[in-house]
Amino acid sequence: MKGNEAIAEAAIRCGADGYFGYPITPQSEVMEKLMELQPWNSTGMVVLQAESETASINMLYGGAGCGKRVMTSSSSPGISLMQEGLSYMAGAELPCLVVNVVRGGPGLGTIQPSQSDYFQSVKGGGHGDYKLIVLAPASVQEMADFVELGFDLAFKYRNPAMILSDGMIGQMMEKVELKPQQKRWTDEEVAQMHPWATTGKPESRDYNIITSVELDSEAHEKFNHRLQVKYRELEEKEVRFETTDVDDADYLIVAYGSSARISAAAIEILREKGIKVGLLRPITLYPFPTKEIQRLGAKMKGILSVEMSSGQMVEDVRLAVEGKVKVEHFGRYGGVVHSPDEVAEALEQKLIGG
Amino acid sequence: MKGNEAIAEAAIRCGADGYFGYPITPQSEVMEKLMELQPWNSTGMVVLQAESETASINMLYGGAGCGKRVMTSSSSPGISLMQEGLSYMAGAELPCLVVNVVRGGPGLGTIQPSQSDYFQSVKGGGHGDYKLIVLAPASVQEMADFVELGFDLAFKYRNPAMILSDGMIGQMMEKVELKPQQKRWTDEEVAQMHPWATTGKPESRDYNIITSVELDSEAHEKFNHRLQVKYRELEEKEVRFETTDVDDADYLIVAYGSSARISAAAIEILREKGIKVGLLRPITLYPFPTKEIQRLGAKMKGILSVEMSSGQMVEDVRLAVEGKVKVEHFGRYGGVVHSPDEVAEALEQKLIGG
Amino acid sequence: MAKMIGAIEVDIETCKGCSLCVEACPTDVIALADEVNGKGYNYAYMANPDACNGCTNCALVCPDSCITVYRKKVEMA
Amino acid sequence: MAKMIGAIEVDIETCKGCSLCVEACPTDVIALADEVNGKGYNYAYMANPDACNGCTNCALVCPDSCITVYRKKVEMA
Amino acid sequence: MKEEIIIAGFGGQGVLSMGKILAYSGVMQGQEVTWMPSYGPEMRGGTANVTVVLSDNRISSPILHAFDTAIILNQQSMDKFEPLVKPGGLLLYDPNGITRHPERDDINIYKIEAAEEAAQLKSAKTFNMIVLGAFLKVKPVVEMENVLKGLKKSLPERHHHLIPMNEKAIQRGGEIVKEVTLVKA
Amino acid sequence: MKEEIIIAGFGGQGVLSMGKILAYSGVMQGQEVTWMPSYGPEMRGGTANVTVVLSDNRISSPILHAFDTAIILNQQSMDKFEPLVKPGGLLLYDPNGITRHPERDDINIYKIEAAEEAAQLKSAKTFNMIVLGAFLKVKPVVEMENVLKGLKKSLPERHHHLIPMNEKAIQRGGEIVKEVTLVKA
Amino acid sequence: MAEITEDIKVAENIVHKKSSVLTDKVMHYCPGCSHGVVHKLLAEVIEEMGIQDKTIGVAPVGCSVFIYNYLAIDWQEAAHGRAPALGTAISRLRPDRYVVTYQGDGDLAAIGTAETIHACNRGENMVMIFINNGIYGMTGGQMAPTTLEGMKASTCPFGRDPKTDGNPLKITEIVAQLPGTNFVTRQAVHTAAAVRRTKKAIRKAFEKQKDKTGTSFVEVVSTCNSGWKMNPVDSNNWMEENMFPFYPLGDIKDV
Amino acid sequence: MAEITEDIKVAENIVHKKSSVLTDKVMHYCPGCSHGVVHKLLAEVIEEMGIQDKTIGVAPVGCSVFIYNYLAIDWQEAAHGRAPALGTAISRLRPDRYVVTYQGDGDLAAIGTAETIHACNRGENMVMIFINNGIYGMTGGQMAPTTLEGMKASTCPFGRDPKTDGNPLKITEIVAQLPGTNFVTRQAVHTAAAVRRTKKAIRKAFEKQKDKTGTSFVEVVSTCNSGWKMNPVDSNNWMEENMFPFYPLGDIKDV
Ligand SMILES: Cc1ncc(C[n+]2csc(CCOP(=O)(O)OP(=O)(O)O)c2C)c(N)n1
Ligand SMILES: Cc1ncc(C[n+]2csc(CCOP(=O)(O)OP(=O)(O)O)c2C)c(N)n1
Ligand code: SF4
Ligand code: SF4
Ligand code: SF4
Ligand code: SF4
Ligand code: SF4
Ligand code: SF4
Ligand SMILES: [Mg+2]
Ligand SMILES: [Mg+2]
Repeated sequence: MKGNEAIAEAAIRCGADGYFGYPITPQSEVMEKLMELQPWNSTGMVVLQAESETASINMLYGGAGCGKRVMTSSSSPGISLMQEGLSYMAGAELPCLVVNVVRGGPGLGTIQPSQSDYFQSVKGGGHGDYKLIVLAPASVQEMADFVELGFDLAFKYRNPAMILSDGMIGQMMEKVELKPQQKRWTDEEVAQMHPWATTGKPESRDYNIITSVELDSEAHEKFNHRLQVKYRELEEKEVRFETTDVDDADYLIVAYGSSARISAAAIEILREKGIKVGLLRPITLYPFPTKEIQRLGAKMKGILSVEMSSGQMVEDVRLAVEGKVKVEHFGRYGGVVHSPDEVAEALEQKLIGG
Repeated sequence: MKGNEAIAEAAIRCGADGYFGYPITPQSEVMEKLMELQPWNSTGMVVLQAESETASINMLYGGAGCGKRVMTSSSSPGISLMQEGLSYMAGAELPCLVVNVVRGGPGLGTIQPSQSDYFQSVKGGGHGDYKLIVLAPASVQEMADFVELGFDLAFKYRNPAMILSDGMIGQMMEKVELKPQQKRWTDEEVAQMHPWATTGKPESRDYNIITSVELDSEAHEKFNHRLQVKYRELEEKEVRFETTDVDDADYLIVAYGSSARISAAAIEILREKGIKVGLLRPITLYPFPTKEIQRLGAKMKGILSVEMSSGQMVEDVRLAVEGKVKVEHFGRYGGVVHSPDEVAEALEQKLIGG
Repeated sequence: MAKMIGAIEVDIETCKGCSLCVEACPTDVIALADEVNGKGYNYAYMANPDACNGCTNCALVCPDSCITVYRKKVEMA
Repeated sequence: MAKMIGAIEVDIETCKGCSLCVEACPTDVIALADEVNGKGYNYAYMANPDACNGCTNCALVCPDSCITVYRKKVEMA
Repeated sequence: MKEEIIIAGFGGQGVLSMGKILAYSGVMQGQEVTWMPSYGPEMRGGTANVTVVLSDNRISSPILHAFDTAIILNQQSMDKFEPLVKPGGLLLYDPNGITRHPERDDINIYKIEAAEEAAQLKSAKTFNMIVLGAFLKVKPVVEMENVLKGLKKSLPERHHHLIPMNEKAIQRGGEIVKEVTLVKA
Repeated sequence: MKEEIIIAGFGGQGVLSMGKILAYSGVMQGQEVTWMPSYGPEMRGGTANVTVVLSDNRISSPILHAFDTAIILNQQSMDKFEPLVKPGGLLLYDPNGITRHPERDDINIYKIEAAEEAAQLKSAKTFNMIVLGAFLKVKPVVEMENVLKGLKKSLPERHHHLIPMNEKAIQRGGEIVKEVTLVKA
Repeated sequence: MAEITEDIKVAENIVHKKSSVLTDKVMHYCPGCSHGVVHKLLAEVIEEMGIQDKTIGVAPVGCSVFIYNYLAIDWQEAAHGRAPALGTAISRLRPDRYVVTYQGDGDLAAIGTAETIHACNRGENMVMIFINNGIYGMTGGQMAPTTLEGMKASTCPFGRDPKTDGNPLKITEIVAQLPGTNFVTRQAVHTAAAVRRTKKAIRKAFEKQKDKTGTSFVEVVSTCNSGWKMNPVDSNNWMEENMFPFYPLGDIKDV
Repeated sequence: MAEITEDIKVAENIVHKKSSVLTDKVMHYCPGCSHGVVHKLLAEVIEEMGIQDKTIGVAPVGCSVFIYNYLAIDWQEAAHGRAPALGTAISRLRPDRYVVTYQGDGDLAAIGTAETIHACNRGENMVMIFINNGIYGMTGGQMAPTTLEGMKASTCPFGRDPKTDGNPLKITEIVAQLPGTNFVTRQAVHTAAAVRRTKKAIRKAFEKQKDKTGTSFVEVVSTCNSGWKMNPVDSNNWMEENMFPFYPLGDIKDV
């Protein structure tokens, strides 16, 4: 199954309520697959092709405001159009799932895989002090699994979540095990589980408001402070990562998504040469595995941050180790995917000296 | 003169060709002033109220593509809507000037001053590996001066430039000295100075294309590499900052825009108490004065990064000093402006221990 | 003879003195007070209460829903 | 008797074998070749050259501007 | 010299333009000035206020949390800004619509019946100039000739015929301002 | 076992679906597989290619810069991928439309006249299955029964009646594939 | 007779009072603003139809952003121009609910043009209320898409000149021609009679929603006395004289 | 007679040849794609009017994104849907130039709806060319705003159902009703006669620009044989039978 199709299948199975999207390469298969599967006939899930990405994200706002599990998917330029909407959803504390199958930018760019939307995703492409929960799948299986995980985290923290994938993971086919079909929440369950949602005001409660505006700056600061507390909690509790071969390693590669797969192959090459390299693969890009990198980094002779970008995540790696170990960046970009050989060579050159 | 009005006056005087914008508090006075001054009757400058910020930024694209000096202004939510357009302009290497008079976010937020769009401005709110040139005025005079500076840098590097201001600088009145009226470039001058511009293809040259798309990923990587070379040049040559009282200082405050003004007052308070504090005010946020902070930081007992945000620029300060000196953040946010007393107290508490 | 007589009650504190009710009243019942309310507005009041027939026009046009209208049929000599 | 005779020249390498010219020709001049060009397309050619009257229809509908049309008035017996 | 002033009242009372004239007057006098309004939807019907700083030196922050002078024109503003006058500072207010009069004894308090006076002059528009006159009488932070220059500068050309009327209002304000309590020296 | 394959030709030759069937066949055989197409506007008229990896172990990267097998169906692809076959690897090509035949002597080269055969069968759609059959004959990386399962899986239900025809084409491909040069052992 | 007047002020004689769907919060609008009148009508219709628990509202960015403080129903506050997108999702995910969007002219007809047209063209089941006051009220009186030719606003201080500023846009006529709308009307609230008609129109728009046959669209030509720099009464007169000829009142579509 | 045929192939007998404004690059379009025909007509009009040096084009995001490689005039490539915004600025900053935008139906009538309507409503002086092929060609055949009821596309694989997918949008009729447009027409390029008419329409649109009286808008109902999954000839037939009844050809506005 293609990565993009896995997203679609997983969405239906985990009981998502709605998908709203607009076509863009390399992820149009998500909506195409959904339309083919016609979940409105089976689970009742709504699938709608919107007039634009701007509309899509604001449809998510409306759906999420009703306590529904709603999602969209797009690729880089389309995600840029969602920045205002994402900021609004973060500001209104609405859960949703946004999939970005990244392609090479800036501008219309290429349709080839890239990882150059890291900053946009984890630092805040929209205005204001907010964060998205960002998950980085490295396989088609994770494309499927992170749909449910993304929804779970989004609802737990009432915060938009993003799956930051790329054209490689989106387009490739791999074996996937799908979970069994889960039921969608009923309207009654929604009203009970999400008392904040606009489900129609019963006599028993005051009316609900989903909003992000506040005239009084002191009150708005308090609200922002509440967001920050939430983010600290996320950083405390929800960091996810995977390590391989780190125990005996002298060098560490930090890489996510496609780059992590390629780096794993590079590590094989390097280990054959007798260079002991380990891999830390952040699964959550926000919250970032800062502590683990700090801890592991302390034992390393050097760290190579590998991304298909001119160097974005490397800043977070550097912030983690606070100058205590050399951190270098390697990555092809603009739609070019580095090979394991190139990664291996870069590590040798940049960290060992060639 | 109000900060926002200074922008308008300066735009006309420096010979800008076009302004395209959409109203939003706290910066609507920019367009209002322009409409009142009717520069189309004097210099020939075009002023147009667009149907949205999305349209505005794409009008800038069109105008800049013709080699014209075009600008827009907005505030946080409106700037978020421009992210796709900004990425396109960076990708097509088009010069323009975008003014963001920041208000408290996320979402609709408040209309009060804030500095929480730092990440969006300097890291890349849009998709892809690109940078904006970001200028941070700290006075109404600089609001005026940076219009011309912004245009100059934008054209020199064929890159979008941003004035990152905030509601305080935009709304406040101060004395300003305006430069004398300069002539707008004639169409002939434009064709000569900017041979890349779409001015109508004469026999003497091949047709020009303004674009950001590339099918071949290798070619697109080359293009991206060219962008990176440009950014390195910017980092080398165009860093601007201002230091005050740093020579004898034990502590350093790094702050830009409004926060720099308030920090200057805080430093007076602290110095009266005998605590020697200096100020480094980044004027260019991108390129960031990394080297100078590194150099100065080495002599300090601690650095306080002061921003009206939950802590964004502080990451760049930390990246600059690489763990060699303690860096703390202080800032009220969500539309609240910190007082000099609060800044002074924060420095004492966070750096000296209270 | 039966006649409709009416009366209105203006919520003085929420009235903003916009005068729309004054204009809407067919029988010139309403005027703005010389005094202001807590918000600084010259509020509306029944300056000519006898003329009110309870037609509700004033209440219909009031943007702030300040006006309650009473009406009763009374027999008149 | 004067008659219009015509001829077309197809740029074989840019032709994509879409058949639109074949369809557009009123006198069935054009057919697609059995052979393919460098891009793998069965290109258009004058299968029935005598029938061409140079009406330009084929060229008008050709999306790839592959067709040049010639026309001349000739006296016929 | 540095004078930090807040002027606060209802939207529509001319609070912002009073501040503007004050600021321009400072400029005419060669001072550094800042003028910083509260802005936004509150303007409609709600409160409006503006902070004006006049100083001989560079002004660091135009947003303040304590003031040398508070000019207060409605009750909400009284509640908000009375506590923020620096000890020894000045509070000038119009008692019209004020339900709770100022209570501090560590500041100088003056009142100006500007609304009443404006009503008598049958010119609501002069209200803010009367208040300005009162302030300048109590604290002549700018010279009158500069105030007139500032007035000119801040009014659009087409309104310059109103200057004499405003000038008179300023004068009148100076005449009718009343001392309430002074700091015990 | 790990087999890294590129299949490259024109859009419309069924390159992607051939790759898909191969990948599904691997899955049926219990292997790890990846299938990674080149995608996008080039599809229209231009070249199309897909990388398929079949492996007993976890596959790190689905995008490759060297291949065990290259299946090449037009000249552009020949130019691009001939050099990327690993020494000792396999290059299988259809000579139809090929103007420059492969020249390497460190790889095994086979050819398959699939276009011609498909034309004879009067069924252009079987072209890619003929090529697949040729490949499986030369390198039986998956068992035929799994290929048939893969075929079933990758075709939508409504096209299942086409399976016998495809099966025959696969068989035919195996019959007519020709060895060109083998690596000197 | 003044006594009689006082006497009849008893509950049983009440013929008009504030709707129970309205909250106690004082609206932040300028004195005389049309928004207040339309809010009231909306509240009354919801009250009278007994659908307070079944209605979900979508607030715009504009002066009426805080409508959610005034009507006691569940509300979502949309980004500028995007209310129809929110409404689309709400309506599709909660087809058992009444969905009502409320937008100004800048919101609905400038930045939100695409969302407005596509929601109406899809025929989303919702009531769209459109307050056309010919100006950007909230941001201080800038030109709106519906500002009349020659009309002054802060971004056309010398009057709108179609040559440079573009033409006023009749979005309601556009919406009426889309197959997705089932009821499109233009009303006003400047007189008691007009208020009655507008209330009927809003009621009808809600009633229409029962059949799920598409979007019901109610434009209310309104005043913004602050933006227009006139008092409320003059604003109404100005509107009658200037707005109504260009934006004629009445039903445009009813299917 | 075959010899005659060869004989007459001399320059003086040429009655049709590739426009000199077209470049030598082979268009990347699928065989039979309407884009190529319209490109050609645009090139011919520009050549015939002698305005190659005075025309600035704006390319869309869609299959025709690379139009800039095929016509030798200055081009800007716009973000998806925003060509009219670019055109607005170009036209206002270079009023001495002809500005032409070229967009597909997804670009112009979905994501770009607001920009399209507002540029036309302002009456920006430019020629807008609108290729309506009822589908998103570039991205592989998804439903477009103009996809017909019942028509299949990859995001409505069982045929467009207006109930869930919304109605097909006649944006050209909307544009025609805006005061800013001076010429609005709908044409096609499926036959030689249609091609001639379309060329005339494009020429007229350019001619109209001389007077600076607003936007000239030319829709070309087109085929996308790849997206429709038919061969080019069948596509033309299908278009005649199915598209033309809903999108009737002819001038809609000419003032
Ligand atoms: C993206 C964005 N752009 C601009 C604004 C600023 N803004 C707030 S309300 C408004 C227009 C209000 O006008 P209208 O929709 O007509 O409503 P009214 O206030 O007149 O009722 C604008 C432009 C914003 N909040 N967000
Ligand atoms: C913001 C954004 N969204 C989506 C896309 C993907 N995309 C590219 S072209 C296109 C639609 C093309 O359809 P159309 O405009 O009808 O042109 P056609 O290809 O049919 O000529 C889309 C959705 C994009 N590039 N940018
Ligand atoms: S209409 Fe209402 S708010 Fe206006 S004056 Fe009358 S009672 Fe007061
Ligand atoms: S109810 Fe009728 S008559 Fe009585 S005050 Fe109101 S408008 Fe006048
Ligand atoms: S129309 Fe043109 S491209 Fe098509 S077959 Fe004829 S010559 Fe070839
Ligand atoms: S010119 Fe006319 S007759 Fe000749 S081949 Fe073309 S279409 Fe046929
Ligand atoms: S500004 Fe206009 S629309 Fe807004 S509240 Fe005031 S009168 Fe109403
Ligand atoms: S996909 Fe359609 S529109 Fe695009 S080139 Fe092919 S036929 Fe033309
Ligand atoms: Mg409005
Ligand atoms: Mg299309």
